[in-house]
Amino acid sequence: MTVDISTRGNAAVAHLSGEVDLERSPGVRRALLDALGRRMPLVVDLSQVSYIDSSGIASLVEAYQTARKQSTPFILCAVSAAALRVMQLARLDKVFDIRPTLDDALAAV
Amino acid sequence: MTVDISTRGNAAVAHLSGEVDLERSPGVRRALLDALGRRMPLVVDLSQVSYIDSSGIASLVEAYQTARKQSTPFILCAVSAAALRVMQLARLDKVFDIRPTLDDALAAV
Amino acid sequence: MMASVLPDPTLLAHLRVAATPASLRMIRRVVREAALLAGAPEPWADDLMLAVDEACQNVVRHAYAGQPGDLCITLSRTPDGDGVAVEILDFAPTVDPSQVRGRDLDDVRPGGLGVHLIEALCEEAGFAAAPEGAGNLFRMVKRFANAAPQR
Amino acid sequence: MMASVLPDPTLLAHLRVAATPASLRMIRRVVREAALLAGAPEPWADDLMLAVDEACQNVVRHAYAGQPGDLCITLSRTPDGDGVAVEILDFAPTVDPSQVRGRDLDDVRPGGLGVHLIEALCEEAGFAAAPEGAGNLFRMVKRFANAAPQR
Ligand SMILES: Nc1ncnc2c1ncn2[C@@H]1O[C@H](COP(=O)(O)OP(=O)(O)O)[C@@H](O)[C@H]1O
Ligand SMILES: Nc1ncnc2c1ncn2[C@@H]1O[C@H](COP(=O)(O)OP(=O)(O)O)[C@@H](O)[C@H]1O
Repeated sequence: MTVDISTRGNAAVAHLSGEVDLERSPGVRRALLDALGRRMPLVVDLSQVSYIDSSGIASLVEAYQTARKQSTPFILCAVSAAALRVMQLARLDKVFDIRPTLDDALAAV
Repeated sequence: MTVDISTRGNAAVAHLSGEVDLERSPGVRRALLDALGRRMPLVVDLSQVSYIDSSGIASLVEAYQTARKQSTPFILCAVSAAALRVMQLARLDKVFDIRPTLDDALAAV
Repeated sequence: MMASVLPDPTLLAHLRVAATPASLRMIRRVVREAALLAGAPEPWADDLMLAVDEACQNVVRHAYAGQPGDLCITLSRTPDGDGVAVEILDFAPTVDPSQVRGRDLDDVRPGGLGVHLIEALCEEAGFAAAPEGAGNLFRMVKRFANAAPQR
Repeated sequence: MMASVLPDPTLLAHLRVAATPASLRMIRRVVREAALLAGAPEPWADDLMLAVDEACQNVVRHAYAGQPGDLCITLSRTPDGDGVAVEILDFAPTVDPSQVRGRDLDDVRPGGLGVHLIEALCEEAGFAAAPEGAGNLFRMVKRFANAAPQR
């Protein structure tokens, strides 16, 4: 499965894993926007992301903007080295709300 | 490192890992024959072998024959699915002394 | 018995695949292994892999824009052995290079990052003259010596 | 703007690399991804990967016998879509197919297993006419339907 979504307290948690590339990012985008449709805070766990490209990052940016528009908390956590590298190159590491661990993210929503 | 060799009791244990292919099998062959030169029983742990080709199998066959000639026990253990598949296709699963775990192999030397 | 054709000693790999999203996984595997063959450390290989993925997905999404077509990638050692050169060839309609521009990074919105990533990760990147009968040729060079500038 | 060259819809991947032991990793990655692209389950892809690795290392060790040269692999869907066809082309001196034989499996000794593995894992395998200017063309077909015979 592309994205595994679970509920933790009042937040939804999306676990992305493997290679989030042009083939898989439309599924990731859809899953994140669907989760935000429930108007619950959304935490995205990126610990298992071995690769992400600009299309995967674009899905995160779109979810981030949708969350802002509807004032839903949107937090990234446990960002893998591969994912952090791309966010830094795109200067998005200062835009997203990024927490070190899932527990930190859940405490912040 | 290609092959990690350690000593357990009176036996040498060779841990092979990753892809044992035409590029790496000469190093594996050398390490196994060197270990047999010490005339200690040799256990080869294949649990971490993700891939092995006919050249890797040939290194094991050569070590097996060298061990027989000098009457040194030579036991394979914890054979990964990838390695077992190739041994079965080559009908060597009935030739080698294969034990399920490292402890089983050590108990047998 | 025939005479052996002299191989190009700088060639790391030449790959031809359909220009589809599903081909990108294979492309990444080849780029990564080619970089390692050239002696690159893993993080360097990962960076080149990302840059080439971005350039190839632009061919899929923009140059072919959903039309079927092939994509050829040639990876070679640079003549000085100080890096890897990548040529990405397509058979799509000719692209106007002046239209190939990333978005302003401070204007946060989805998309428009591929060109930035390519330029941040490679010392050279741009279109070159495509051979007769082909579409577009995009050329990238990434060198080992100095870390790529973080633009 | 130019006319788009019609791509071959059966092509999964075409790869050209130097015929060296260090190239086999990349070859395996490409074969595995091509099989998965064709819809193969992972164990099937792993089996094809092993068979093609064996055929390619025979090119490196026997056909070129240490001489430098390139190796081209073309992976395609079979016309019926029931498997994957692999063509391995080299530019080495012509090989006598009657000399390409595995050892008796009951005569246990190092080597002589590659041909057995190829034949156990593929429904078809053998030399075909190489194009003018090339050396040898080895062709393999592995089908999805029935498990390969365990010879
Ligand atoms: N290979 C290409 N062929 C045609 N147009 C391209 C190509 N690469 C990039 N472009 C153009 O440059 C723009 C920026 O590309 P990029 O930074 O990769 O972001 P994105 O693809 O997300 O828009 C694209 O929107 C497209 O208009
Ligand atoms: N591509 C090839 N070119 C020339 N000779 C080959 C080729 N493939 C196989 N052979 C011959 O067939 C023999 C058996 O091959 P194989 O079963 O792969 O075992 P091995 O390579 O270990 O000897 C080889 O020893 C070699 O003489």
